[in-house]
Amino acid sequence: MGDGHSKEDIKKHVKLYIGIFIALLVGTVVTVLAAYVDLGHKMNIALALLIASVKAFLVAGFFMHLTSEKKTIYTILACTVVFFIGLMALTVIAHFDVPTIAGSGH
Amino acid sequence: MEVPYTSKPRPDTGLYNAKVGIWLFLASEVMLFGALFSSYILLRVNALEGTWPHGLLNIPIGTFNTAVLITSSITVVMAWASLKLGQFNRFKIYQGITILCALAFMVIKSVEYKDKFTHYQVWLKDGETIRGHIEVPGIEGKPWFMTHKKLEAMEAVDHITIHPDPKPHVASAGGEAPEAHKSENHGGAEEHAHEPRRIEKADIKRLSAFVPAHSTYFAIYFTLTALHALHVMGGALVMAYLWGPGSKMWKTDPERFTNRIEVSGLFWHFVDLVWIFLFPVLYLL
Amino acid sequence: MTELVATIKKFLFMPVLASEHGSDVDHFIIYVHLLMGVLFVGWFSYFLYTLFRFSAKKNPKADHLGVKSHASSYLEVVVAMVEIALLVGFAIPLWAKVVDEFPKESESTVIRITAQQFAWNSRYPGKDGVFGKQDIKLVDGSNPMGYDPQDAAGKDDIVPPLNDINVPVNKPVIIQLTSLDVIHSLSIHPFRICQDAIPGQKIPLHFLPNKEGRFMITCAQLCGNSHYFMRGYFTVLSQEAYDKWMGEKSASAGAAAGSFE
Amino acid sequence: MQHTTQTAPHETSHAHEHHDLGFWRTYVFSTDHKVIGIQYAVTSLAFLFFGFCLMLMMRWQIAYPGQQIPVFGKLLEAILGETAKGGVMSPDLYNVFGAMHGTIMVFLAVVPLAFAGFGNYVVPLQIGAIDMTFPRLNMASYWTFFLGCVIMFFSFFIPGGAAQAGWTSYSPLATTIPTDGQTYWLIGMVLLITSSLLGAVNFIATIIQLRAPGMTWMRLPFFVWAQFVTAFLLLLAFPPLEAAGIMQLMDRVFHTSFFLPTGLMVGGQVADISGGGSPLLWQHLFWFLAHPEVYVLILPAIGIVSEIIACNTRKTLWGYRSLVYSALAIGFIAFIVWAHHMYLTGMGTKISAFFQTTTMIISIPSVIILTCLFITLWGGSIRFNTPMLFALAFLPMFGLGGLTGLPLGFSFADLHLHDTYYVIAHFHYIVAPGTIFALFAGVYYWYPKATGRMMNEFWGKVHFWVSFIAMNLIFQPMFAQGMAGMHRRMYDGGATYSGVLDPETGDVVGLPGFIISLNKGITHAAMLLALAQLPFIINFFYSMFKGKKVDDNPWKATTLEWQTPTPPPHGNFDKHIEVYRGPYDYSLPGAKDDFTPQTEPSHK
Ligand code: HEA
Ligand code: HEA
Ligand code: CUA
Ligand SMILES: [Cu+2]
Repeated sequence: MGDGHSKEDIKKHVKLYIGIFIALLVGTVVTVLAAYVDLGHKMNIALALLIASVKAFLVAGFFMHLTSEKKTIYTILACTVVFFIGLMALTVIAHFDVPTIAGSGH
Repeated sequence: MEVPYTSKPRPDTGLYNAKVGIWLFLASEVMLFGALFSSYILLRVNALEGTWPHGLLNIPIGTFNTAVLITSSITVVMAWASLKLGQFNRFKIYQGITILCALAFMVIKSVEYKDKFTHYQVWLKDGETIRGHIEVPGIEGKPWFMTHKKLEAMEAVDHITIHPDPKPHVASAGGEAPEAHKSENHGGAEEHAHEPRRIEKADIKRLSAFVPAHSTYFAIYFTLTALHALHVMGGALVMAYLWGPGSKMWKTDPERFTNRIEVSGLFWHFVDLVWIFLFPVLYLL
Repeated sequence: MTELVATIKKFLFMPVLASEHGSDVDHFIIYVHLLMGVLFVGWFSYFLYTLFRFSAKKNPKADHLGVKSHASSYLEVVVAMVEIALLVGFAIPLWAKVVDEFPKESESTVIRITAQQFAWNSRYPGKDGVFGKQDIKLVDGSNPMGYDPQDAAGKDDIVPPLNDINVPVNKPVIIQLTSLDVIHSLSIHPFRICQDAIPGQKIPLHFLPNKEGRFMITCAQLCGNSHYFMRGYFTVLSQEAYDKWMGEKSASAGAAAGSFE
Repeated sequence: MQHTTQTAPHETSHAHEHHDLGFWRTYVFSTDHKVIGIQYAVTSLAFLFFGFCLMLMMRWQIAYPGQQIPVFGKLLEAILGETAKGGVMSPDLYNVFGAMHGTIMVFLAVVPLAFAGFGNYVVPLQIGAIDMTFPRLNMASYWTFFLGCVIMFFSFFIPGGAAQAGWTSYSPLATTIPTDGQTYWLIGMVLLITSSLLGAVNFIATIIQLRAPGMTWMRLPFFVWAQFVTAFLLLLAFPPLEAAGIMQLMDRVFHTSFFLPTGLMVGGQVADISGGGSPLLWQHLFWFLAHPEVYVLILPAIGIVSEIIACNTRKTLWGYRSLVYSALAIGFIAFIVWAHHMYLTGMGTKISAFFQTTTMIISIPSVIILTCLFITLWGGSIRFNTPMLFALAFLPMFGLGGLTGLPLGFSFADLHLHDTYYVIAHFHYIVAPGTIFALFAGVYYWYPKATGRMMNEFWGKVHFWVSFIAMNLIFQPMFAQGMAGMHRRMYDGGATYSGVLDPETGDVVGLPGFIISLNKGITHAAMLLALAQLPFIINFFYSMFKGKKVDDNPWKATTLEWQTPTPPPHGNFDKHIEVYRGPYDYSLPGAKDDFTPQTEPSHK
């Protein structure tokens, strides 16, 4: 398997990179604009995070070549992501799951 | 004796050493920033009502800085691509731009920081809070890092003057309006928001600049952005080295040099990636 | 079985038992220890036997592979099953009972306990059964818990001296636990309860004291240089004795509730 | 070896190179993994000893509260002044020593010895590599660690002394103590963490990239696997603590409130802070590291023990694959059990059910590992030399410590056992007669490789037997103390909570006197343990010069580290290394010796 790094490939990539650059700039402007539109507090947050995730995907996927990396790297990153989500989710869930006296609203 | 696979990839893994190294390092960085993001979430859901400030950062500047970082991100891949194509001079230009972008980012960030250090919030004993620039008698210009404790210690001073801020415009802030505008007992305050106000020292409960101690929001803002800025500086130093003295390696071992540029680029993209999340989370939400 | 458990408890020096769920705790601990004991004794005898049987002297030539059967896998499965049984059958439901199934407040002795370096404050709601209002804004050096001195419900609240908490026997107790400064932990072994007292959080816990007596409160979380000295007493009285004590305290209520030593 | 390509000229060339480097580059600022390994090992052994000394003084105070510490009391007063007035430990000093005993033992002694020390020395040799992938990073890792050690050590002598909020450094206590010890602790930790991260990156990259030809994953010695998993634990679990450390540092230095709630009182006054923080956040981030950390303490030890057991039973490890998968499983699950340290912080049913379940699940791979090692003994031809004695003792000791983790793993049982001496006994059984014994075993086992000389067997056995007895005399009674409800971190060893007479009824309230009196016996056993270390320390230094000289493979072992000259030169191997078989081909039927090195081709 060629790892897509021959001169021809690189020239093709360069075009892609420029496309992504523009997409990222647009994404930035859209996030900012979206913040000035009132969609409801929760929706605003969701939208901003969605755009950020798309941008992150573009950077990681193409600038960092993650769409075509080796298995070793995928394995390492998959573990990392799982543990990161575990840390975040469990901490937050633990924060909300606390003993309460039923009915008395403490 | 040379360690093998510094420039050519190892056949069975398909990777050269530094690439494994940098991805491992980035994995740990994900956990580092991940933990801080988790803390952000927890502090935010934990915040008592009305204590999580909104719209206190300068959005246009933040947007511009985002654009600067994104630009540096494209130039950094272009620098690598140029080397792959054997165009050393174009590499020099792209890499140079990247470093300039990093500098620009730092300069803008410092200006933003400076702004915050001279911007104040005053909590009055009657529950009202006001934000703005303050004047303290006997101090020239905008005071830096003034705190309630310091003010108490200044015996000659019995009052301060505050120039309140206009209302912030970010929509997501709508959910919890800043308290200054909520308190009913100062009905007229909104219209006269811009007029300077005299505040007696005895009425002040707490006073803080927009510094980490101001609130958990600013605490996490400064921690995250300062840590990020350290990464920017570190990355810029490495790239400057590879641009200058380090680039000699191009003549002796071009493949290894290209790898170094790729690896430093991966780090730089990660720094960019962190900012992509920091910007909306801190500035907009 | 109960007799066996009682003997084991003596052997293990477990403290007296004075609460209802406490006997579940003890039984549970002992069952787990029985499992551990069986595993330990089994493996340890095997271990000693192999050391003796397969020493280089007795067995000069080793067998490359050794054991060929996979019988040990069954053992591992059994251990796992027993653990699952303990978990699903006992640990989780029993814990749920402790943290979820609170008795009715009206039928319980409700106490607010606030830890501070290095003492235990307590507060009873008084005759009306309602605690005074608390407001974080009122907190200051002279009113560390932020009770509203104006609030009528708070006027009859009872604040006994530090480190001296009394409850009637056989009536559920609900404690609302918090701390003023650092993290402490309210541990009363005869009741088999232990709960961290965390500043900024009010955590409820409940139990049913079923034995009269005077028991010791231990602070179970390092809280500073006098942590070792942060003892208090938790006394379970007969209903009459408790009412009498309560009466004495109520008489001086109004004065005590607003101010703190 | 008939098959290898001879590279003798090469040999001489790097021997030459070696000379050019001069003293400093060869022994101090060296990038050679073996030198760095030894630097780590020696530094951490010194701290192991230091951590033990702190504990000996604490044990005195526990057994004889308020009495002058014999011999060292006056010295302590001379060095530390007020906090050790009259040679008696003050409560503050007790807390300092306690916090620093935990910190030093975990972060400055066992991890650097087990992971960085043995790992650096042995892993590249065992996989047939000439060095680590990033030798200069390796050096940076050691010197960052060293700086961290210096700061930790120095903090004892600043006004107010070192950190005193326990090794767990719970906020708000850690944040609000007015002396600077905690700040030093945090800075020290940030350095230590950075060092571990650099080390972890290096280990993983080395194991992935630099295995010799033929060294497939399933031919790696189990020790290498153990180190591989350990490195991942360090890599991914440490950063959250680094983040937490930075936040606590912010709280202390810039007066933020990450871990401080609204309305907090400090010294009877409302704290002048913004509030809004969460004390539990610190605990989550701390335990997110600290639980994986305990497997960092145990996995390398299991790795060492496995090597020694395979070699000294003269047979292959039973269930090599299960061992590998179990280690991987432990590594994975270790990240999602952390809150079993926080059951009593106010935890609801669902989340506690989750953490109890994962805690039980993670005990299964430990059971599998121990089972495999036990079964390996069957059919062996066991040589009882000193390393083997320590390795064998490790098994039941770890078993005992692990088993007593089970009741703690159930929140319902934890109601009675939390923060008592039962917990202390639980984990010390794992780390002291467990890990430390494994480390001793490793020292005795690899010493001839590093020095070319054996340590004395007789004194080794004396060291073993006395230590073994003393360890059990120390930690066994603690189970009883814990069951009786005696709590840890008590300056007076629990005396305040014991034998108080009820003024009305005359009943005794609190702990029975017998439980308290055990403290004395434990302390005496700890002194015996200290004495037992003398033969070791003397043996260690004496044998360097006077020990029996040995050849390259004194234990007749199969793994690659025994295929090098002794001590291994810079660059490790004097011949081309190619691997043809698994790591433990002992007593192969039909082979001429009872061991067949990994470099031996399989066709006869
Ligand atoms: C290396 C260190 C290490 C290891 C490996 C473990 C392993 C385990 N630990 Fe431990 N633990 C600590 C170090 C360690 N722990 C420390 C330092 C603390 C205290 C921290 C502090 O508060 O300061 C602690 C505290 C601690 C607690 C919190 C207690 C409390 O504060 O209230 C809990 C609760 O769940 C727990 C559980 C477990 C469990 C279930 C395991 C399991 O992984 C164990 C699995 C092992 C087995 C099940 C053994 C199986 C063996 C056999 C079947 C064979 C038997 C054969 C013979 C005996 C011959 N530990
Ligand atoms: C890896 C971790 C580790 C290790 C190995 C130990 C080892 C020991 N520990 Fe430690 N301990 C902790 C980690 C550890 N401890 C932690 C985390 C705590 C909790 C702290 C807190 O509350 O915050 C604790 C707390 C703790 C307490 C409770 C204190 C209290 O709560 O007040 C006690 C009480 O007896 C104790 C005792 C001992 C003893 C007797 C040893 C002995 O086993 C020590 C044996 C040591 C040796 C035998 C040294 C041998 C070294 C040499 C001989 C050097 C040779 C040198 C050269 C050759 C160069 N420890
Ligand atoms: Cu309060 Cu310990
Ligand atoms: Cu744990």
